Amino acid sequence: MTLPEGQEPDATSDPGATPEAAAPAPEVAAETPAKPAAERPVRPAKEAEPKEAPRVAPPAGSINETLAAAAPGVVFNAYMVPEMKGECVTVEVSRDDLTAVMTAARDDERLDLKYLRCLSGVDWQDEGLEVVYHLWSFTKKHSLQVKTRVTYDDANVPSIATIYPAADWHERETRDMFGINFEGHWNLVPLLLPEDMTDHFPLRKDNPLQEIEEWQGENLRDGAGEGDE
Amino acid sequence: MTAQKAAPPTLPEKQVEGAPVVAPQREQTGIEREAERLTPVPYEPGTALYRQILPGILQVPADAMLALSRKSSLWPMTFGLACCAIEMIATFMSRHDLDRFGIVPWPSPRQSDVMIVSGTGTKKMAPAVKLLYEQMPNPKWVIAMGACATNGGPYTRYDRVVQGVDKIIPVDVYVPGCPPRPEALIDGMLALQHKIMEERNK
Amino acid sequence: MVLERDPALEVVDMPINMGPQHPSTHGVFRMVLVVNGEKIVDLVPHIGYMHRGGEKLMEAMDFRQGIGYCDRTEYLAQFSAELAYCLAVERLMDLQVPERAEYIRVILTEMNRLSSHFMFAGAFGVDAGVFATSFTYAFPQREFLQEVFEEVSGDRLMYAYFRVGGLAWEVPDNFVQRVHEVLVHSAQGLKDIDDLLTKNEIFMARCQNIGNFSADQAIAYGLSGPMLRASGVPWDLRKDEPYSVYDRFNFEIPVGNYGDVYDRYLVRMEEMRQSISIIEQALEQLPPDGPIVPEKMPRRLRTPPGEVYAKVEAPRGEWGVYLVSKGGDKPYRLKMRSPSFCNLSALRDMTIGQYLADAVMILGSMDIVLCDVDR
Amino acid sequence: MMLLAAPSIDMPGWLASIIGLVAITLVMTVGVAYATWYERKIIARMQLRLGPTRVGPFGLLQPIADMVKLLVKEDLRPATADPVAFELAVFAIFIPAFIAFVAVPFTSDWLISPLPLSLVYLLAISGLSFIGFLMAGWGSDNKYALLGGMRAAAQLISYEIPLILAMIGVVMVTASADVYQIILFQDRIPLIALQPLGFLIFLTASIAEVERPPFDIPTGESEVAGGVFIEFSGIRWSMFQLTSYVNMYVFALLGAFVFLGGWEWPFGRDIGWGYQLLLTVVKMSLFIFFYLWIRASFPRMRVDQLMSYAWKVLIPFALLQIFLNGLFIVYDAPGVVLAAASAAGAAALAYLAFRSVRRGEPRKPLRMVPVRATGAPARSAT
Repeated sequence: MTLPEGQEPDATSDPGATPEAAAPAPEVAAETPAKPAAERPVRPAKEAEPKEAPRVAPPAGSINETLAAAAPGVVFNAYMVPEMKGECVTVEVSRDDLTAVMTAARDDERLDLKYLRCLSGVDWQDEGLEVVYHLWSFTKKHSLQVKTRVTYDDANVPSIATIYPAADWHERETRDMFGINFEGHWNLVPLLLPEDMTDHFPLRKDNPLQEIEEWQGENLRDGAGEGDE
Repeated sequence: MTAQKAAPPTLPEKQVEGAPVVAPQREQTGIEREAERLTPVPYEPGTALYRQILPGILQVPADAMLALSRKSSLWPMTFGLACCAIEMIATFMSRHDLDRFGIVPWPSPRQSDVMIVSGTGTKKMAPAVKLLYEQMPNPKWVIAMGACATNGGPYTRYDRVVQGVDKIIPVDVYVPGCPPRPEALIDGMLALQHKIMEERNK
Repeated sequence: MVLERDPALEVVDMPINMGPQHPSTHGVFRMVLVVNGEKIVDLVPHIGYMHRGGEKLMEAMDFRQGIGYCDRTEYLAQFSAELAYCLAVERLMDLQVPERAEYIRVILTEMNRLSSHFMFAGAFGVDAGVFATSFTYAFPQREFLQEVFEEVSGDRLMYAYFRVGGLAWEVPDNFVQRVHEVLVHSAQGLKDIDDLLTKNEIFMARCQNIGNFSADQAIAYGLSGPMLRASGVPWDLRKDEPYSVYDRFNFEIPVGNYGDVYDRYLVRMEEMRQSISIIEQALEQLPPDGPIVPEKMPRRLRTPPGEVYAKVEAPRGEWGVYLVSKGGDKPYRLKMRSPSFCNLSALRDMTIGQYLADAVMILGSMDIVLCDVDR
Repeated sequence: MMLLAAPSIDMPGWLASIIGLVAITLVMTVGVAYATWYERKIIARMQLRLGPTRVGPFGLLQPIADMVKLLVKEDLRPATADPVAFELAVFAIFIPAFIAFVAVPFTSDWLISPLPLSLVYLLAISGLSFIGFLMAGWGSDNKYALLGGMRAAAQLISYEIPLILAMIGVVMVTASADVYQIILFQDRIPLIALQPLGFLIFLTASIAEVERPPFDIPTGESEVAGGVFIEFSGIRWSMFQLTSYVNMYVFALLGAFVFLGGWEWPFGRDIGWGYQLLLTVVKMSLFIFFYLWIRASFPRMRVDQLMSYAWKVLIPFALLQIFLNGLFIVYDAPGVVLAAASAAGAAALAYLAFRSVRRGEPRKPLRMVPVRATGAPARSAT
């Protein structure tokens, strides 16, 4: 509605079409990238899709071996997901070992993972709640992904905000959104939600989206908005 | 790119102030506590002093003059909520320059005439929006800028979002768009000026 | 006689609530400052006034619809947010983006960095107390840039132009010429803002030696982008973990020495010059024609199960997308690691001990986007 | 209209003064309203905008519209405010600003009341307004207002001192504390030539006294969101605004009279009151334009920098000016010597002024880390 003169939103190419057909055909107005195209989808059929991400063991000499040396006595399960393009080794630890792993990751010279990149909560429904930590080392240029999983009923994870100050707000946010209690956090009041709301976890899968109300404006007068203009 | 106009909402019929407060049996959940904070602000137009003291014959020119000056000097509050705030700032800046119409932003609600709700109203923000609206002196107007302020827009299905700012405060002009272009906001301002002139004798 | 201290004359610390509606909180950020006179004793940030659940809504939408929420979340650097999201989905689907699309993505992202930093310069000048002049100098340049974005994508602010696998449609015919024109304007606007602010003595006095943050602190707090570089860490994802075609350009990364507010300002100004240089190189190398979507583009976007963390160097820092998919056409969980959120979490430690007016400057130097903080 | 002090009209002096003050109040109200228009237009041009254009031709009716709207706006008082302080604050600022005009000689004939110490009177009256700021800041029961009021009091009192010291230098040279006599003194050469250092100090301190940027920390929008005015609405707030502009007029007039020669220089006294008034207005407008120019282009100073600037830079230099003037008087040196010495001092001030704001050694420039292209050669596509 508001395009300047001489500018049409017409696509000269369409993501679904083959390039030779698309290049000189400006009449195709591409509203969606998924237009019906001559080509068949290369993706296999739905039932053939795997349910689980394929996991492979990390190659020898990966960071998980360093971690095992740096944090002795910690049992963890290391794997890689091929989609991560080999850049990130994932380590699954139990929550009891989390503090030890994080301390080792930060303080050990061989790991030197000083930078907490991201902290996410994931709601795996039947399989409980998961916290994912992305760590990065500026000096060694390697990364590590640490996961820990808890159940709904016992959603307690030790806080790492004293180890990584960056985790402070991330943990508060994750507590807001998923109800994961980070034990030992100094100030675990709701961050994104109102401060007295501690019993509502919007990003859990069992929290539905709200319905769209038909009539906007509770005290709108009859016939308003239908007048002149 | 037209701005729809809505009449000022009428007063809600039932008054909640007089009702006896029943002590809750159990502890309220956060959602329930929040719902109490989300009661709408009623529309209460003030009565000007000159209407009571001026003789009737003089009220017509007085109305006209006052409406002319009010519409010529609409001062919005600088109140950027979300993405629409960028377009609102763009409207005040060089290329579009709302100052041409005498519209200059002021930092405090006490000196403002118009509240441009430029963005999504969330339930955490709603009490603040209501407070700011109540802090503005009469006569005051509200422009709901953008889809989010009008009905929640793309975020309407998330349960932390108020589905339209008119759920909590009375809105005079709705400016559609996500976000509205600066031209649309100027059009909304002109629609508000039109409305002020039309309702000058109310 | 015993001298008694009158309790009414005790000096007490005064809490001041700043926000959510305050001209210098850049949106609906709220901070409760405890001041002793003009000195800040404590600061408690409150965010979440703009928490509107983009992550939750994106779980209910398919991959293509999510792009719009990326725009609306990071509304000053929309192309960066879109790029991170598209990179994540592309890596899950193992798509190879055509070369021309990559170059156009780089050009638009860098132009978006220009427009975002122009916004920063304008807002920062106003925080410093210039009566909107920095804004009015910066906004015409933003308008020029937005015109190009609009010609390309059809909208002034919410572009939704990057798609998984490539671009939504071909750029206009005169795209290269238009970008060249706009770059001339941007260079001029950069000079204007330099003249207005950079060497202004009062501005320097206001900015220098406040909000200092050392490199170790910056890393510990997870800062990224210009905040991290101003603290002396030469870290730029475009250099260190190149994505798209960023490994094909020569440019320089400005790194600050002091980690104060003025360094952050200078780093951003210098980044804009580097962005102009990158855009010019990209325009030179841009293939004149070619596909903008992969040849084997599936009709429906369905990903295999898996997880991926994609990141780009957005104007405010590392914009990351942690995408978990269980298969199908919707993300199972999508976490946006927004740079503003992590940068803002360091506000308290930066501010304590400074003056009240400095808190405004420090907050302005973070260049936060509130929708990005609250998501 | 204001030929009231002329001896040809026979009426008691107090009546003439009252009538003159009322007339000046009315004229200044309109004048101030148009100062806002002037400000909006000038700043808009500096900001690549147009300013008001729609309300009347060239937006000329804009100030009228603003005034009428503000007059009928609801006048709110916060429930927790101190009623006495809140209600009376505006008068404590408003009245001193206007009674300053008693001693302002607009032309050689237009003077409400000839005071032998009118310069002292003007400075004393203009120093009263901080009481109003304190009352407003305290009475509003708002922390921003309180901060703004405290800042205003500290700033006004601090900058009063260099302002008065600069004026003492003028009084030493002209041997009179009457503005009228000071204007008469400048029939050959304006005092800005003899006292450039004093002029600079006056200019800086007057910006601080009228709380214009870069010294607008009591009302700084980005910090205290309007400062003392934050809780005021409607007519009360418009009176505050009016007063701040009237203060600007007063100091602009003072500067025009004391340093730029008023209506005397360069054409002498005999050009008629019309031209004299024109000359006064032009010189005053130069000052006002300068204030607006500064406003559009300078950031705000911080409160400690503001204070240290007054106490560590301006006051010593003002004392230096007084010292130079004393030498000039004692040794009866020619005016050129005084002018040269003062100019050297002014240059030193101009250099030191900003440098003193910023402490520390020169900064190292940014470190640039080059990134070289390592990727595939370009144009490998297709």
